[in-house]
Amino acid sequence: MAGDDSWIRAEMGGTSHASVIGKPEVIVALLNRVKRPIFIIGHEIAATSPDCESLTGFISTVSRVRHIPVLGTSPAVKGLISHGISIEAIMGGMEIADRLRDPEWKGFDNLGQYDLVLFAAIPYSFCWTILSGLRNSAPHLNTINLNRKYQPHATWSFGNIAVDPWKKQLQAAAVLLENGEKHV
Amino acid sequence: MAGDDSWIRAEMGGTSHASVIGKPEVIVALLNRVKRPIFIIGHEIAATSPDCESLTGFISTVSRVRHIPVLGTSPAVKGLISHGISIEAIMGGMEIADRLRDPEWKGFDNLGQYDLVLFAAIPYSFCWTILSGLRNSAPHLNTINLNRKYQPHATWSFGNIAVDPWKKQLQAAAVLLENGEKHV
Amino acid sequence: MTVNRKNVTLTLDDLKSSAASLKNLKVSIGSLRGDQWDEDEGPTPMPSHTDLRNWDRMLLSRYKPLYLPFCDLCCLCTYGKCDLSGGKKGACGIGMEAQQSRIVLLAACIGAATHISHARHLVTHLIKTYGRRHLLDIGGNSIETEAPIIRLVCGIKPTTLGDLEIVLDYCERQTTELLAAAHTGQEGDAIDFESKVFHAGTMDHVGLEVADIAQISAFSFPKADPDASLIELGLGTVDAEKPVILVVGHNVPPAIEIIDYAREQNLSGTIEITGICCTAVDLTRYDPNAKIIGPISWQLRYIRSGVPDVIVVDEQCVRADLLIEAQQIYAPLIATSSMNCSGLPDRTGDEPEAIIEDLLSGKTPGVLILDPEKVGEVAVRTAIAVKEKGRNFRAIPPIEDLFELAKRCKGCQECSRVCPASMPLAIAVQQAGDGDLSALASLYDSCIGCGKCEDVCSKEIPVHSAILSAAETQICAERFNVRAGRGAIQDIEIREVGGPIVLGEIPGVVAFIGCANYGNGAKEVADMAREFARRRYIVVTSGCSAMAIGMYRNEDGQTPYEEFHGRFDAGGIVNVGSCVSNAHIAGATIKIASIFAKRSLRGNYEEIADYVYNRVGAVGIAWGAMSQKAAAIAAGFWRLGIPVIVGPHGSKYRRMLLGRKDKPEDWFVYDSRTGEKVQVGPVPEHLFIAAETPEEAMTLAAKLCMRPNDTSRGRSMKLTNYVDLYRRLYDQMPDDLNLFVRSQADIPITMKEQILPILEQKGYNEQPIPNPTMLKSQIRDAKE
Amino acid sequence: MTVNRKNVTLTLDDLKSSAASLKNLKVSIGSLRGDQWDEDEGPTPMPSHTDLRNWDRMLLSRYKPLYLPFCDLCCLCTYGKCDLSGGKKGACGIGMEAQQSRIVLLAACIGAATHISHARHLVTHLIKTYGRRHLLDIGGNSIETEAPIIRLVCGIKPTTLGDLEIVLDYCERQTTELLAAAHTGQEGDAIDFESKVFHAGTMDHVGLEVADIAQISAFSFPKADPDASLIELGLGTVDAEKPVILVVGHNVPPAIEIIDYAREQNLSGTIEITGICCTAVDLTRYDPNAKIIGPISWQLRYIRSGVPDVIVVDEQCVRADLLIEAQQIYAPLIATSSMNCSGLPDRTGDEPEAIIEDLLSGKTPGVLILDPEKVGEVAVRTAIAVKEKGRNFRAIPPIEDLFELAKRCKGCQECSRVCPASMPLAIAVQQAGDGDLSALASLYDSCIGCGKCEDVCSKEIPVHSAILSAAETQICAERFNVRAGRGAIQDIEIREVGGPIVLGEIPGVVAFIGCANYGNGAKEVADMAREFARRRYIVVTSGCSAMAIGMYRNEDGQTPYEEFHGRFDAGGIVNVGSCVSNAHIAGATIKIASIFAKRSLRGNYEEIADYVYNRVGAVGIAWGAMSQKAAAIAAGFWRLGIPVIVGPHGSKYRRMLLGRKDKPEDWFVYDSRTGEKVQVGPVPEHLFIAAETPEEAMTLAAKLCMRPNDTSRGRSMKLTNYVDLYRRLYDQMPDDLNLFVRSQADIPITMKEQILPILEQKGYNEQPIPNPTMLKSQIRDAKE
Repeated sequence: MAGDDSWIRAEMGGTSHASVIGKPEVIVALLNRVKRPIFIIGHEIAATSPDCESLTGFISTVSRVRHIPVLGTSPAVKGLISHGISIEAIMGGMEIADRLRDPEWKGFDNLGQYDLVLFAAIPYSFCWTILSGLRNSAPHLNTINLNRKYQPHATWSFGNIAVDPWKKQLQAAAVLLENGEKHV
Repeated sequence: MAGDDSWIRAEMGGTSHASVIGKPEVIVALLNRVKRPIFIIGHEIAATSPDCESLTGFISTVSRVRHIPVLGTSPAVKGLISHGISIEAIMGGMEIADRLRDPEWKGFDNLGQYDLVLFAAIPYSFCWTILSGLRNSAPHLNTINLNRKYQPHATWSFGNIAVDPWKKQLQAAAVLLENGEKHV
Repeated sequence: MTVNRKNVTLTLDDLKSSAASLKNLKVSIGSLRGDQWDEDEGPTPMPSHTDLRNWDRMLLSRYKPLYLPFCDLCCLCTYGKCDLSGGKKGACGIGMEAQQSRIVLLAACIGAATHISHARHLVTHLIKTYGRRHLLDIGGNSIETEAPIIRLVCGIKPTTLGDLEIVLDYCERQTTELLAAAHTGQEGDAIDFESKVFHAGTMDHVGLEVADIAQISAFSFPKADPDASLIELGLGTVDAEKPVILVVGHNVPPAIEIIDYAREQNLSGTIEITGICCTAVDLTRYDPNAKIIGPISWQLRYIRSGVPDVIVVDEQCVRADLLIEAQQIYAPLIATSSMNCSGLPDRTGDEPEAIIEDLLSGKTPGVLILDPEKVGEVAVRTAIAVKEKGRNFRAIPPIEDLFELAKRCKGCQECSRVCPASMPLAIAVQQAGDGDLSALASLYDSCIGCGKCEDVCSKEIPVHSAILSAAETQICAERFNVRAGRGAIQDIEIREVGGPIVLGEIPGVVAFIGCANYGNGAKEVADMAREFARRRYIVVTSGCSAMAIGMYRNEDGQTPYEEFHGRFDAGGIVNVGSCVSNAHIAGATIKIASIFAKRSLRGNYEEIADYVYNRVGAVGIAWGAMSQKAAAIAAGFWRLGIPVIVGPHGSKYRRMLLGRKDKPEDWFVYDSRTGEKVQVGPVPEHLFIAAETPEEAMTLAAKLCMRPNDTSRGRSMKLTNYVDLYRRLYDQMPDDLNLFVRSQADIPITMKEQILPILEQKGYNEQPIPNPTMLKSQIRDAKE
Repeated sequence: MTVNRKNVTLTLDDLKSSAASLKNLKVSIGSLRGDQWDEDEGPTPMPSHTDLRNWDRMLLSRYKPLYLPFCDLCCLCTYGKCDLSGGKKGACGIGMEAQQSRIVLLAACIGAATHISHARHLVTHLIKTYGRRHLLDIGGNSIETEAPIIRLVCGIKPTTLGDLEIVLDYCERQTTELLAAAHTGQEGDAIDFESKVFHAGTMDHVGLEVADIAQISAFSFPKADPDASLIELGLGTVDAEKPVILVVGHNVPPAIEIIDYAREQNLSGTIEITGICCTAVDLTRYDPNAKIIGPISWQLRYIRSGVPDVIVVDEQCVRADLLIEAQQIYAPLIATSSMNCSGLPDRTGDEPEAIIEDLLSGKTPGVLILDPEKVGEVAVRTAIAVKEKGRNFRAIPPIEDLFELAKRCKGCQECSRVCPASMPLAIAVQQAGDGDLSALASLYDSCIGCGKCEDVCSKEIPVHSAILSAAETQICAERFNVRAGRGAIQDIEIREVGGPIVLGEIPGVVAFIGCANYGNGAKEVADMAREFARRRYIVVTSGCSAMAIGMYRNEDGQTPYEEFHGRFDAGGIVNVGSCVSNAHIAGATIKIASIFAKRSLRGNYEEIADYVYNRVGAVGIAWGAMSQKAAAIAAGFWRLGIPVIVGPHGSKYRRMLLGRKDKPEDWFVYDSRTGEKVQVGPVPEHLFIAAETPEEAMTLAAKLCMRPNDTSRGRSMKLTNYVDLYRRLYDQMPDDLNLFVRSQADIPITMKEQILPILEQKGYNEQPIPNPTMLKSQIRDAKE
């Protein structure tokens, strides 16, 4: 399978496609470039799967060391709290998408619109459409898909890859960030 | 520009795409695999451009050394005759597509349906739709796009490349075929 | 605009009147304006979309579309395709937002056209059978306002089947015009497209109402009966020893003729008449002994079981490949509708004998018969004959073959990648290859039965059939029930709940409509319905959602239809009927304005929609995956100001209509008593939203039931439910309570301790409760 | 099916008749069946699509669809998207072929809906102005069969504007039903979809006829006048010193009100009223002093020139971004149709004074005015006031800026990659950057004016405007003419050419319809029209193709309208009018059957289509890029058995309808005299085909004019033209002559020497000329 096809067959995007995150340094570089990133975490984070463990670990480390707020789209994020992750807000996926496309919106801390959104654990098609909406109506925003199923509408996305290599990349990125790598 | 996007923006294909012809040996290998290839040449062959010269040279050599019949979709192929190419038939592009998708059709020589079609010099969108039709309704057929604008619906296609590298590949392939390379 | 637009010429050449008296010469064409109805005509009888454009734009300025392009390209004309992403315009100048709403308009037009055509087919058939003057009767004395939507939109009061033709003419005219607006080079503005979508929704609702009141009247379906029979539901209810007929679709006349023929021939007890989708629903409104197999997604599983001996399809929700599936089990297929001719020979004009012979001999795998009566005879006689042959063809591999089949799997994941429900198919198949069928079997509940997994498998593993095989025990045990579709809501019911609803004391009306089948959609719908019924909301349902609700028992083994009453009252689960019965849900909200509040209905759309929007705490939930009909139904609700929540796949509808609760300036209404502008908070917050989870949907639904008109008592009840649900599901307090509290009296007494600190921290907007309206024309001074 | 489907109640309570006589009490509702027409009603008045399904299937079994998927995906419901390639089915069970024809059905429905709505708008407006009883008159005594399509399809004979409403009711009903069939879960068979497409085409033609006969009758357009005025055409004809109004679209009433207001105010000579697209065509049928700027693609170039002072848009073919373009030159925009509200405030109810003030002050860039009369006043007064301000805003860069702009180009090729006409834009821009504007200027002729090149340029080079700037001299010199749309063909013309056409002695009727603008499309259409007129075919044209033909002069400086006569006779170039006037082209073929051959028209579709198909050597050429309307128009022709050729981009219509001349078994007809099956050869060979080049189109057209009924003299004339064209264009003899020669007498005498050897080599099928029919019912014995 090609790494950068829409994971759900036929849910192809348009004429431009997310760049594939090929190595952990990419994430670090992306985070270094921006001022106001935010995590948006969906309900699949509560599943008992190796994917969720890896994501939880990554979010936990990165939100802590980089002070990145975490928004949950559902009560499922409650589980994250036990991993020391503090939840900035809970808001439906469509509602947050609607805020994100508004350049005037000031964010949850009233300090201004976000500039990078890291999506994870949102159902594939639901996330696909949100990313499509943001790509078209929020040019001020970059988006990253952290799941290991390629999302063509994100700015950056993991390709369709197996659990292990993906997990390793997430872990490596977390370590780099924890070590304060500012310039990759 | 990506080499394997549909040349005309937005004329994207489906979930599968033509393999890109990366080196001249590919053409030789493809021709070696089949029994009944045919050229289908469109009216753009009559244009005065470096592209047409290269194509004419290629067709001339290959049709001669491999005894591949040439079908013209328009009177423009008359010009090929002066290059020593004999024209098997003239028939509109849609009409020949309709024949090619019929597994029972016996070809112009009444010896059976063709198994590989090499397209060239047909207007991009017109060729795009013909290739789409054949891909969906003629599973018995492989198709090659010889033009240097990527055709996603072909089985094999040149990518979107510049004149010079493309010309070199065509020439190299012709030489290989002329030298009787059977196995690459 | 007048109702009667036709050439009417009355010529009386010569009446020698000296000694003659001519009394009461009356020529009536259709329902002439005002001839039977003393209500004054409102401003917009039979409106064109521009007549209601201002209303639409008011709603759309509060609920701005959030566009979620489903494809970046436009491929509708041969100048294209054009890529509209990144601010690019098409060759015709259209931009991305307008294009997305244009596609929504197309979908809504297709949906509305489908219901309107369905209504037209029904009315034409019923007039042929019962005559144009057959009276409409959908509830005897219990219902005076028998067609609230038609009265509201068209400004006429239909009394006979024939009257409905005029209504349909209007709908068809409007649908044609709306469709035309989607042509290249017409509308270019996204919001104007959305307004047209709303109009298509209104047309759809009129079509729904026509269809259902026509069939209720003619076929004597339950007439607004809260205690309609309980109907058997599920594959396990079928006696496969008898000849079995399967009817699939939405347009019930052929199925009814099957019942009638069987009755005439005294065969009723000896054959099984079973149905899938809305034809099943409507059939059981006619004959409670017919059985419902299940929703739309039960087609492959039931047919492949080999149980049906004959398959009769009419229109809508019929799989396009049923002829192929039917051939797999050698069941003759009878197509009965011009909507779906399936390439079959038209045998309408032939003798039943000849048709049956050809079907039995296999000379033709199916036939097209456009005469419902003939379908009745052919279907019954063919089923009996097929059964007599005694052969049983299954298309599901026996469980002992599964192991070998599954071992072929190399884990390419293509089945998972095409699965609309994103099921982990490849893993389950591979486990089956290792001898463990439990994973396969467990997928049955989430499977929507589309069969795409099979087409894509390069190893030719019949994945869907494998699931069916693994889950066979469960399938055979499907024995549930559902209350037969009752039809409309009685006037007396409206009178009784009107006050409590409008004042907010019944916390809301939650309607579960459309298909539920998506992932775990059916179970989720059943759970949600139960939750709201237990909370004493009025739960209304129809179609496949009504079936889904019936398929899950409580701890005591009761289905929700056994657990809850069927009255339109707090704590009821009210199955109105099939998809076209959704008209009664919209109709009930309109009747609250009319019967309870005594507002004039006639051609008075804006005022009534304004009333419903500001006072009737209703919300729709369409949880499953949806076709174009659902888009049209939803649009009809939006325009009435009723919010609709859809499941996560509903994000594919290409845009949401979302309010911004963080913008106080968006939430003003007029107080109709004073003309003052009053800030009332984000009630209801959204008009159309896809929820990711049932938890989100439930808390949203509770919240979206709030309205500016709620009394403090009502608001505190609604807040109680909202907070209670939120706390239970989210394990914390909602963060927007301050927006819904207008005074201390709004705060639920039992929650004061938790809520007061929040309000102290966030503050809230102390506001009187206005007599709310969005319309300047409704301000009392303005009216005087 | 009866025409009058409404509730008609005639109550006469009490007539004391002893001494009274009541004579001739006549109640007529619409055109009641048979009340004015002594022709017997045929088998299919107001047919549903299933009534003509057998005819369709006969055509479709000969001309099998070749599907050319334009997209592999289906995205119409939220179960999807689904990938249908490689034999995969969608979640609903649909396959690729059915899906492609379903999309064609959608397109054809949108197209038909557009024409039918257009007709409805016109008829409603005209009835309001002229009354329901206003008589239809499209040619005085010259035309008895004033509505051949309506008579044929609907089985009624309309005589007043009011009669047309009944026709439209029917069309709207059918369109709604056809659209419904495109809903998920309805039709699943590709050929049945195609049959529904044909029906949509028939509805479209009825709608066209309604629209044009209504406007001809009410506005006194030229009434079947072969010598209608020559109209000025081209940007160079405009006097920019005067206030200039631009009207764009298809629905002429607002434009006519502009003319009328100007006349009333004695301003006719002092303002310029100019139009683009069919509104321009129809406006010049009303007032020959109005000017046609050009086809659809002239919108950007004309507006950017800054010449129009006010822009008035109605419906269809209006760029979606005209409001933005209008703002660039500060020209107020007036939207006038519910089809295209453009997001503008609805000022229909306001005083002209107030509206004009807001437009002039720039308070609003445009307004929506749904009252044509008010549009007339506002447009004229605003234009004068704008002109008085004396400012002139161009949106085209001055030539001296081009160099700097073009230098920005880095050759990324994106402009070339989005250009629908595949023009080498990047190279031309780069040459301009080097100071040479000739390449840019040379692109003007091929440019279809879509502007996509500008959106995609990352360097923000206004590529389209740059072309306009470079080609300014040429644009300013555009001064041509076109004969005003004459409307219908006279009965006497039909009588005179009926025989020669049916016997094949006039070699054919070639109709150039739709947009011509695609690549070199306009020039190619003009060349083809001239070629066929010189060859003494009857050339018919309409709409933008008619304009294109007028834009190319011969060696003597004559436009084709000056070179050729306008009679429906050999060697004429007959401009029937706007897009809706295409009805007269189909109508003419029907009238040949009716007037010349005396076949009964009334509700007699199959017999007449069979007649046209087998005897009337007509072919349509729609050369430009096309919208959904064109799909519907073409479908209407297909069903009548008239082949349509489209340009290369027409391949995007998703499927062709192709015959197989190499399969003799496909080409049998019945001889209606004997009932014998006779092999007649592949005439006409195809029903729908995209040609790659004009050469292919011309030889195809000549060939597709052959019919089984051709006499030997006729066939030899047709062969002469075919062979002659082929030889000239292909430099060789065609290789299929043997298929068209039925006897020695068919061979063109002057070509015997060339043809005989071919026949000797290939052989040919010596056959008598039958009295051809596809219908068993037409066999004489069968009829007796």
